Amino acid sequence: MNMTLLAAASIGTGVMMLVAAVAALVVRKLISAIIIVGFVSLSASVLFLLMDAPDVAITEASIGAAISTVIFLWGRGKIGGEE
Amino acid sequence: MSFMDILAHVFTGLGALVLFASGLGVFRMPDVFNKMHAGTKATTLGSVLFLIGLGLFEPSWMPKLLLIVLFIILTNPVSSHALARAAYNEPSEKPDNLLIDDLEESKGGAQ
Amino acid sequence: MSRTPAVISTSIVLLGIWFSLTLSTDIQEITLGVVVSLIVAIATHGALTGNLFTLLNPRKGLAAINYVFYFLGQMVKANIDVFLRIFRPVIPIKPGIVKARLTIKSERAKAIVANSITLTPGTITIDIIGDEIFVHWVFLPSGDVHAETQAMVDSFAGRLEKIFE
Amino acid sequence: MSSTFLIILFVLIGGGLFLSFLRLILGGKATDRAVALDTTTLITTGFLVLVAFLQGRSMLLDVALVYSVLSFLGVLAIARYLDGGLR
Repeated sequence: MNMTLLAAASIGTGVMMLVAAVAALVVRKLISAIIIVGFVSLSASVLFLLMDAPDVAITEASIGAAISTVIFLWGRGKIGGEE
Repeated sequence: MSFMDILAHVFTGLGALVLFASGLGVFRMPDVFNKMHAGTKATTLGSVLFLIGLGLFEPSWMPKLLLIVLFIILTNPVSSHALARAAYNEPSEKPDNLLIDDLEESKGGAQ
Repeated sequence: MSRTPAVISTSIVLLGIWFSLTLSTDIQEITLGVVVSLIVAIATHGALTGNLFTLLNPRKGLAAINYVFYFLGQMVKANIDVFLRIFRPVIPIKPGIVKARLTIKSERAKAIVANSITLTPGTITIDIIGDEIFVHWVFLPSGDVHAETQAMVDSFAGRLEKIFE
Repeated sequence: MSSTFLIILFVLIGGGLFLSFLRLILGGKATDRAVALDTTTLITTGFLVLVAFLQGRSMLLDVALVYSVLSFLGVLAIARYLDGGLR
């Protein structure tokens, strides 16, 4: 029972992650793409946790949510201009 | 079924329902500030009820869960406040359905 | 030396967080926790919590408990309000940003009031400029909007004033 | 905890997660997406604790704690950026 639920959760998270990755490619504004990429790495962290790797999940959450988002935003600010 | 067990079921069920309501609110509300109403209030109480309910199922986890709950109560309004300021200050992001806007006058008068 | 009570209360709070994270009664862990929390509390001058020992005064302690229960009640009411609103076919909204005046001076108290208002029925705080607070209503109250907003802000600020003097 | 109750919990939380995810993808303005990201991460924190409960491993609680802290930092960085750049 538990295994079925967890497998369903993994599949759902994977599908959401794929859809979000495609959406990050096609979305028009750069800042929206950065927000969606933040969601992609957060759901990657959930997927790692569902696959029995809590240590990798913690690392992915810290790199993906905090550092890469801040670096993307910083770079976006450096480039300047619209679009 | 003991009293504690019933309480735990009620807490987790209500918490999950409120979390669902917050997702629905964020999906349905028309503009940023109204989305924030659903996204902040409902997620805070939903997480609190859900985590405490799971803590009642497994009492040895309670201290760590209470820490998460405390952290959520303290930080959730802060991120909502920061997002609200961002949404107000950026002209292209600001919703146009406000009936009264005192902040506009106040900022216009100051400059 | 006027910071000593603040530093001690901050280190006690940090030690509580340490205990709930480790959940261990090993003497080495406890010693390390005491040392680390003291270092952090001294380095930040106790800015995390301020002086908590004033709450030992029974009048202020009761005021704090009163505030916490009032806040929890308002939070539950806020969620019932959100719940009843979003399941309607057409969501009833009548948004507006209204100004109110804060009588309270301490910065910490202002932050607490703003965060409390964000979690209570129908309102979120947008901004604080000086001693004016700007509140967003999802459904503007009927009657005098400014008076209603002022009454709502005062219901929190008045309860907090008893704690912060 | 009976299995029907467990399924109800999963469906409710997954439904909330999916709805706020839809708002994140369909968007509107950038701040709409940021609010949706905030909601999504908070619901996910609850979901992670539920997974930890199902597997009965208290170590997974640490992941939920770190997740909530870091998602707060990410949302705060995005909000600061939208409010006139990271300074």
